[in-house]
Amino acid sequence: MLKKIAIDQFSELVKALLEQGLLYAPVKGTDGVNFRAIQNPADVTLDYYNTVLSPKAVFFPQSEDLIRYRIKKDTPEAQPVPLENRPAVILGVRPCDVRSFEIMDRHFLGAGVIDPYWKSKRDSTTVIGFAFDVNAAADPADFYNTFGYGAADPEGSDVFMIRADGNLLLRGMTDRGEKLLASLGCLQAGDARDEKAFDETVKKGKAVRTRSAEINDKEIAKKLVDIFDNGEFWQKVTMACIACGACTFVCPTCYCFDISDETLFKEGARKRFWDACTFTDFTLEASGHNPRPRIFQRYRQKVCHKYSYHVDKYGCISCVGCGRCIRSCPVNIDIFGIVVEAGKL
Amino acid sequence: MENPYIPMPMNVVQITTEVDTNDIKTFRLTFVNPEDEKKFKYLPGQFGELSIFGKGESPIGIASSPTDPGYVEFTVQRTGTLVGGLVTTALHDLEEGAQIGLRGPLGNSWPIDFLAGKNVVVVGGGFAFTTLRSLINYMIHPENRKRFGDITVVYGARTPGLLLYKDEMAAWQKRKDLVMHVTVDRGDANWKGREGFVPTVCKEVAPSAKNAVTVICGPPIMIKFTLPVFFDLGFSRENILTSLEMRMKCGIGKCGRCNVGNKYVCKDGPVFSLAQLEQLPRDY
Amino acid sequence: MTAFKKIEDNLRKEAKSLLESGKVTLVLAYAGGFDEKHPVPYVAKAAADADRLVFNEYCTHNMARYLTRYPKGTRIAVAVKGADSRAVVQLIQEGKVRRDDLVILGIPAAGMKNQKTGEIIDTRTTGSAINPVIHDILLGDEIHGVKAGSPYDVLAELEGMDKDARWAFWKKEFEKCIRCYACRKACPMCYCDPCFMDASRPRWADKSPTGDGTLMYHLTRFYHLAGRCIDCGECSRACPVDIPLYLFHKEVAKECEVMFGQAAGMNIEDKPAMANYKGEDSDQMLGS
Amino acid sequence: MSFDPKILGIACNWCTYTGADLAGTTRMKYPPNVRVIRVMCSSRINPSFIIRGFQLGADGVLVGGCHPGDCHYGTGNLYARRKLAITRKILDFAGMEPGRFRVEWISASEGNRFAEVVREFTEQVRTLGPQTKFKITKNGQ
Repeated sequence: MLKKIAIDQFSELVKALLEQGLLYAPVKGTDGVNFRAIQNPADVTLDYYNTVLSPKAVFFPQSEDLIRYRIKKDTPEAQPVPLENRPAVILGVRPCDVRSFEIMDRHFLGAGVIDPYWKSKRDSTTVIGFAFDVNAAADPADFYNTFGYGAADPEGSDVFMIRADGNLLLRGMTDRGEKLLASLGCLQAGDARDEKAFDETVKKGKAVRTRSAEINDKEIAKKLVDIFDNGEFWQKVTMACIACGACTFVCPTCYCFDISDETLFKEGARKRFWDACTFTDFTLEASGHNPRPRIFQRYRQKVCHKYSYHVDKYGCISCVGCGRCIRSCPVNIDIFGIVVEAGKL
Repeated sequence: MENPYIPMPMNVVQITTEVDTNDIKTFRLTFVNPEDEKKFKYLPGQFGELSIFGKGESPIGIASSPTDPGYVEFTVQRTGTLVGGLVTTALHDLEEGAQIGLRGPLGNSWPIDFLAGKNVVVVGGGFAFTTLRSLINYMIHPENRKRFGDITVVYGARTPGLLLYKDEMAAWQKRKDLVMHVTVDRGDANWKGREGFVPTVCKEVAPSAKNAVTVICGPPIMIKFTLPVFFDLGFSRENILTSLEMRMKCGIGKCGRCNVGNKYVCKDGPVFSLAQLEQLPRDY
Repeated sequence: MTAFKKIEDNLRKEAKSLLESGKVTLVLAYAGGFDEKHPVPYVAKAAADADRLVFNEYCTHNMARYLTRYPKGTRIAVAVKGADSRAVVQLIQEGKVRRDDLVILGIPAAGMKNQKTGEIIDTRTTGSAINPVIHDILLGDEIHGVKAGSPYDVLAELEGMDKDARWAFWKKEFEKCIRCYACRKACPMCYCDPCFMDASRPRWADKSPTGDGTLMYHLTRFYHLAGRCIDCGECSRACPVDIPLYLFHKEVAKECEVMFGQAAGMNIEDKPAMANYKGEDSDQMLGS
Repeated sequence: MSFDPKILGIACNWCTYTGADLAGTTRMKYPPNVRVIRVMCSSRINPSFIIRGFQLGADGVLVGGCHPGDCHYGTGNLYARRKLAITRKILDFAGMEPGRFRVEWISASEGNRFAEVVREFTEQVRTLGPQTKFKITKNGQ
């Protein structure tokens, strides 16, 4: 089903979506454009290249309470926090980021253990993808072409949205997406011309070129293990790294987290929150022993985890080429360049 | 849906101080809810996440054997650095009768089916003996004993006061179906047993590699010097098993912390054969 | 305006000769990244590496940040702009690096640009020192006659607010914080291991990105940088969510200068202001 | 109901704490709003203590030390003066009311002075009302 709405009517669409439940959409703030839970329809913007932080936070918030407790003299009182499963919509996810959800699914729902927090939010959320501007050049940091994604690939979204001639065209890609579109009264049905415009945009999206390289999953996975002991290479490519967590926190496919109890007086919560393999204390054991004391070892872990271990374990590279880590890196480390260089060794 | 992050409530029914430095204690826990007990099926070598609200969780190997039903035991060392040790310290401050949380059983176990029918050489050093104790108690249980061949145990600690499970050890030494070699690096006035490092003792004992598996747990330095002894004795890399230690949080292969190579120590381990370990990156 | 090309040529030349002669074993400077706007901090270890060095208006990184990585006695040449050179001085004051180990390659730089926005950042951050305050070799001509203004001019707006508005401002800014710690890691003066935020006994602040822990982290960090912040602006530039931390650091630096009569990193003979006291200190500084 | 402020007092062992003791033993009257924590020297005070105090709900923080020149350890309070001065500026720039933080030098013999400072400061904080800026109001919710 293809539907459309004039861009100047966009806030009507936002209002209609808000009536359905929670809505996460891009909002411009002093921190750039980021996904936020929307209260006021006027806050939503369509004027962005890509968000600074990835949309993973919708399903995997930076900090999430697992259990709330009250400490008492003898037995503690503890209450698991109910899972969030209100119907929600996330609007404006770029094609490469849409793919990140599938990659994260393999981890959070795979390997024999289902993560209930990820699952409940993922199951209750409809994803509305949004094509990049196919008439503009890609950001120099991006490299999503490497993984075969185009700037306007609709696959993976429940509904895919593109901008064409003063209109927003929305096509349902899944049953869930179709259902959502059918329920939005503010939309008009698209005609044959709109169908053509949609398909042409998707095609044009293929022509938007980002940086790209031939990276074969299996080959790079093996290669990285082979050069694991090449300390000279890893030290050379990571010498600028300052071991902050910016790259992992903005990454749509980084899922490492920490669990910690945070108490105020007698009440508190067991929380899980993002952690970064680049932090000094990521692997620091209580005994004081740290198996990865050096920065190059931790950055190597990051690269190998994404491009090698993830391939072995889940059958795909855990990177979508969105370029966020490169844009946000304080010292401009280019993971794409590192992987390409590693592949040539 | 089962939520793997929620701990079961457990009663602390017995706390035993194991060593004369008072920093290792064994906690015996019983289940508050009978249905939890029914679900808690474990094998030696697995671990659990002990949880104290307000402090956090800590992954600890199960020291008791499933052949002793009704309770689970954990032997915990109090650690103390600037950045860690919250949970172990809080555990040591507990008194009998307290309630704590437990998640588990987690991880793989000592490969019981693989060990069955073989001679088993158990080598332990210091505090790392806990899951080995579980394994020994499992194997020498009357129902299981005939499944295994000869059992040889080499256990060492720095001083006599640092040996764990002293009463049990004394009972084992009297048994005919188990050969015990207990050694200390340096004895004291009352020590009548063996003195010497674990690798040296292994060399002296020289267990046959024929149809035999060795299970080694201990500090890295001990493992480093013990492995060559077993290579010399003719043990293959597949027949040398050990248990890895790594910082863990979730214990179910989700949080990404204990990732070594393409394995998560918490889920794919902690037990690995030397052959498997050699497939993994050497320095993490 | 700075002649960037000339500096780059000089940087390569000097780096090559220093490495060739064995005067230093490392040269800390910049190399090209995936495009011109993204140069990467780089350690040249051999004369051949010198050809990779670059210098342009996007080389904003403070190379003094890398000095504390190397053991004392390592002979290092470090390329520093105005504020960066103050960081070197401050590190020498604090005994973290030794003057004798260093060859300081000074770069007088005006017209440095923010890589995200392209705007010139001099007046916001490096305005207090365009020319290096210390150098062994100068890679370009010193810049004089540029009306720099006070480095504290940018504070006027915040200082003019009433305290409630200021609190509202900072509260909103800190809410953006994702606790990636890029600010402390980019900072040349943040070399503590472990940082107070990583300690669990005592745990000074919650590690999850709640407002309370973030407030504690930033306020304490502002305090830890008191009398030490050399106004390079790296914390704010490193921040993925653009929290203007430099404003707070500037305010603290300004107060230190007013109260203790000493700016950070200007003279290697100085003692760090917070590890010192003077006879003329008065209770006036405590207000009432 | 009138507002009863909670005030965190941090006092050095040798002067202010002894001064507070003196105020107590000589039965001087002063408001009971200050909860005093004893430290060995005013220079032991980490500014994070003060921030944490406000976070945990203190309406005011009062720091006491020996008079400059009288430090039991010679120069501790001279360093403390600089530290506390900067702390004050940081609190101020973050938007905290300056009146909620006060540093006083009170010697062991000045029980009278201690009582007076506490009276004054309590009144001052009372007029400022409850401190809500740094206070952690929710946890885990």
